[in-house]
Amino acid sequence: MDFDFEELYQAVILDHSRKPRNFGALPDATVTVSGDNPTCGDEIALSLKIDAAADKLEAVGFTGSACSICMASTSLMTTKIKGKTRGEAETLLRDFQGMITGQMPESETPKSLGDLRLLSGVRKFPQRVKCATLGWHALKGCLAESGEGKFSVGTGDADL
Amino acid sequence: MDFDFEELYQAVILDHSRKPRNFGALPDATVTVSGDNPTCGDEIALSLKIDAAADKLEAVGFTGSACSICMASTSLMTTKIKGKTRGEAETLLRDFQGMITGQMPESETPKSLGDLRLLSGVRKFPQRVKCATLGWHALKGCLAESGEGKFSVGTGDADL
Amino acid sequence: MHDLAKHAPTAPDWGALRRDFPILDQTVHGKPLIYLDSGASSQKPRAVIDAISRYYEHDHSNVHRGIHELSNRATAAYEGARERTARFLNADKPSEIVFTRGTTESINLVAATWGERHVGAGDTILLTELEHHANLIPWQQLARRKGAQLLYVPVLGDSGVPDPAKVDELLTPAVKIFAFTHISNTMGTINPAAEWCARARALGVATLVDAAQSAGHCPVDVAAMGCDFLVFSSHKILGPTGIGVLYGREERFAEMPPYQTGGEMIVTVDWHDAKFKPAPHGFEAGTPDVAGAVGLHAAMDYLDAIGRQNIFEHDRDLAAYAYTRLSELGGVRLFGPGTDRAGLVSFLLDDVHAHDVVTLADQHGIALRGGHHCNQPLHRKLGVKSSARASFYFYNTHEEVDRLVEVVEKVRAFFNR
Amino acid sequence: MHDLAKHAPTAPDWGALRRDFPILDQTVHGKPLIYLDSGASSQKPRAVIDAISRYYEHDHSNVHRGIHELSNRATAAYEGARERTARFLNADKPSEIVFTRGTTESINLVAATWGERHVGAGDTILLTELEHHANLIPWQQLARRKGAQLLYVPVLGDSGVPDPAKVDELLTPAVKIFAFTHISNTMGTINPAAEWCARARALGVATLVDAAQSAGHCPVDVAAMGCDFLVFSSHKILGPTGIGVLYGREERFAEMPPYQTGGEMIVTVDWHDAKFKPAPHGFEAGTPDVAGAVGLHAAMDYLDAIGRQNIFEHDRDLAAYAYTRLSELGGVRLFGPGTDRAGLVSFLLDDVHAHDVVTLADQHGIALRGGHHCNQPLHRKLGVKSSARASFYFYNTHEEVDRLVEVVEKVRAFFNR
Ligand SMILES: Cc1ncc(COP(=O)(O)O)c(C=O)c1O
Ligand SMILES: Cc1ncc(COP(=O)(O)O)c(C=O)c1O
Repeated sequence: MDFDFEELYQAVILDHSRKPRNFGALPDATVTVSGDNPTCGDEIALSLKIDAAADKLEAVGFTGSACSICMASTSLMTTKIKGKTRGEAETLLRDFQGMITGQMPESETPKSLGDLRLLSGVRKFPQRVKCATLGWHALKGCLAESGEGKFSVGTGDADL
Repeated sequence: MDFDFEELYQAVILDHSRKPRNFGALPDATVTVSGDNPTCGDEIALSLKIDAAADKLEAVGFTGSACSICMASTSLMTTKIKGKTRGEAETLLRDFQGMITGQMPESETPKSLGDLRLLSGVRKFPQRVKCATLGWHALKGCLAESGEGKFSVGTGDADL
Repeated sequence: MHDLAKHAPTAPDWGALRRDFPILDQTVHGKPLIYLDSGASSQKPRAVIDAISRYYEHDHSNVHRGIHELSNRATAAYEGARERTARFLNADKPSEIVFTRGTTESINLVAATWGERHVGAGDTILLTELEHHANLIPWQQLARRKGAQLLYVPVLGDSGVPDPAKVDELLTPAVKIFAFTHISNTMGTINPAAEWCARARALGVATLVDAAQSAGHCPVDVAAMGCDFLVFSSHKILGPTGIGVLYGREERFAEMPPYQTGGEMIVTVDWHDAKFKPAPHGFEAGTPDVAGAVGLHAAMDYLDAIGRQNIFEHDRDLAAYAYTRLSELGGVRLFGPGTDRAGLVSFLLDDVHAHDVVTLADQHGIALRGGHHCNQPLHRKLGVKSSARASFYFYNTHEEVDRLVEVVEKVRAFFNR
Repeated sequence: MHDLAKHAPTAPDWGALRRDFPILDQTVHGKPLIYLDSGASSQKPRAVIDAISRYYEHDHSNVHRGIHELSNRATAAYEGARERTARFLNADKPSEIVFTRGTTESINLVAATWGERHVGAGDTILLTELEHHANLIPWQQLARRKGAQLLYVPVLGDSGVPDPAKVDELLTPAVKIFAFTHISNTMGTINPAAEWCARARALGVATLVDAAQSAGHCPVDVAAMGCDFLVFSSHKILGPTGIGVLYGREERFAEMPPYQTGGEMIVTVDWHDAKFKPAPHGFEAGTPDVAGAVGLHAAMDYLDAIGRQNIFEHDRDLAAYAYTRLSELGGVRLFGPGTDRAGLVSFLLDDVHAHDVVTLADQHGIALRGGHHCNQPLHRKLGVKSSARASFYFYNTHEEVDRLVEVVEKVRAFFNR
């Protein structure tokens, strides 16, 4: 198998795509944002239970169907944001975008991204960047919604 | 001056364009058809007084403003059709078309076209064919109208 | 057997023809390029590329408006392409050919003019479930605007064949227009266009045939087909991007109001009124894509020199071979008819997303398409989000199919490890 | 002096640049070609012709839809051209650039979407009498459809200058959109676009600038100009036929319904409903003219390497020279402003029809345009059916103007003999 490809589909990523964490509806969600990638048919709906008083993302869940990169990226994301504050989630979002678009030099990729750094290979596959960012668009949508309810964001692209 | 050009603008043609015959409104016209060449702004209105019983184009007149080729061609045409039957006018129309589009070999151009044969040089100037045929489109329109009145035909082109 | 499949007398030299396509002579990710995405857009032979350059180097000018030599040449080139297109489709007259940007614009034009005038509240517009978004959304928009009804001939599951019984049931005099694809870009289904058009015509129903996938791949004869409108894109039939064709039967064009307005399409203009030219120029506002028409002309010449019947058989052979080989692999879901299919194959691997297949194939130099192929509702009906598609043209070979099958096996192995 | 005429630092080598245009190196009717019809369509430099060929030889594929290497390259090329166009116009964002077939389609798009939604019965649409049919008939049609009022800023006779007092009078809050040409294709008038846009904006009036004659001939900066929409055609600015540009300010695009519908411009599609993308893709249905965008990109690079300010001055110089020389002949009626004119001159010989002038010029290898130049009502107002026009670009020379003047003298002599 090819080097680039192996890098794109590392074991951790394949594992998350096959057994996505926090997968499933979140009945007591305060906000749900769905996003879809019209080119390939990926569809993701991300739900958060936000405790506004404590400024905490108390619970997180997602549903949908998507390619392995999208599933893995979203699954990894959920493991990183659970229990975090809005501000922490926003920082993560910015760091992830910097990494995935190649705007941030590989050497500067923050350690705090953890296993998400395994997705850095995606930058070599421009059309797959949309896959890797779809769940993050939904996260951005959730954080931007001040009210509660269900919303949707448009097409996934690199411009988070 | 150039050969092709001299051929296009022979003395007879220049004369007809400067002093068009049968130029002017025809008050007792039975049918009037106007045509215009949208590319260059040529506008011609041809009027016939048709004696249906005698099958005769009793009188003919035209008005308008156009380039020398269009003026000369229409003027020459009017001199040829005055007093003719519909059938004769239709034959003339067909012969003229054959000549001007080059569909009829030069050697076969009927003598009956008379001075109209001086316009055969137009076939070397494809965009001017429209000029030479505008009045003829109006004639065709007049002959095609069974009723009486004023009508208009569209753009001049070679396809009479 | 399908009537398009009559046997042709001589076999072209496919290897030599392939060498006419400069783009195919390259490596991608270190592997020889295997281009299996002609259904999305075909590659261009040297003859087409050079025709465009030559036009700009020798003859370019605006058309119709000028009376100088270059303008004469450009006009002759443009109108010559129209005349060539009429022959390509066996239309009665060049004036039945309108140049547009492509299939999508051609359909939009018909929906916005003929449709606007002839489809009213309560009327029916009939499509099939196979339609590309280009032949679906413009009608959907028209139906919504007019309060008309949009009905679909359903396909029989994965076979991709429109249910014949449903055609009988749905094709009634209440239908104003039956718009359907000749060849499905996802399923490879070849619809019985002549038969459907004849039945529609007998009922007074207008027909529009989406020939985007057929015009460059098999003989297309509008007289034999008996359609009212037929549309295709240059870029899928070896020609340049940016130009396409709308064929309209003379009587249909005559009953249509103008679409876009502006220069070239008028007879007279006043401050508050204008008179428009009839077809074709009345539907071509503004400076047209002259170089595009020249390139399309060269493409049609090239195709007809090979023979579209020959191309049809070549592509079908490849697709049938790919279908068989892929189905032998196991764990592969194949879409479209098992026999009488056109030159493309869509498929899915169990538990592997199409995007992952296509990304891996690309790493091996193979250009596949993955997604819904602008057939989103059809994919939804089949219970999938997307599929992978290999689409063939006469420059593809059996060896390339073998290579595809190898790579698909690798993908399966990788994701099942 | 007009603000566009600021002096540029370096003078390009015009002779060398001219040699970049293969088409100019030919004879017509035995005489060296003198192409004075760039106002209708410009010629193309080798760099543009080769960029198109190279694209087809190396990178062609459909855009957006694919995830393979060629599709990535084609998408990058297409979106790169969009980004380049945004820079060419100094637009805020690439998403403010929509590719169309040309000026005509760009204006039709705005009239059919923004106009359809924002212009109602009794509203006013304001134009000038200088407008090309492309910027006249779409508004006329919209006004008729909506029961809106169409008003024109009159020009001051043969000078071709819109009456400033009338602009004051007619530009009121009742106007929904003020659509005007930047440079008149018949008169050579340069309108004060920035000034008009500022006044319109202060009144809440939207503006559309027809930059067909200016985009390739002088600096055009939408930020400085402050327009809402700006449109032009590739084929007039050294680029290929078949593609053009619609610039739209972000807020304007956001308030427009879709135009043509189909592939590439959707988010989701269901059997009876669809969700559309925002600008720019939401206004680009179907496969776009990728090669056209590549060629246009090369044209913009070429123009900016010369400097549009340099080109502007070169062309103005030539036009001023032609204007002076022709006016010295006597018996020649000249149209347009005597000073501050753009690079074209329209004229008429007493008692000689423009067609006859153009035919004779062509016999001498000179390509002029004769007719109403898609300004029929303007010509009617001036009391003429048509005029002859010489339009210049940076590849034209003073010697060519001398030759033109000689030939015009010959024509006069011939018809007055
Ligand atoms: C001022 C002006 N507007 C609009 C147009 C129309 O451009 P196109 O025919 O490329 O759409 C032209 C050119 O013909 C023009 O000069
Ligand atoms: C069947 C079918 N119809 C319509 C289209 C749309 O063609 P275009 O994008 O060239 O307008 C396509 C191609 O994408 C197609 O395959």
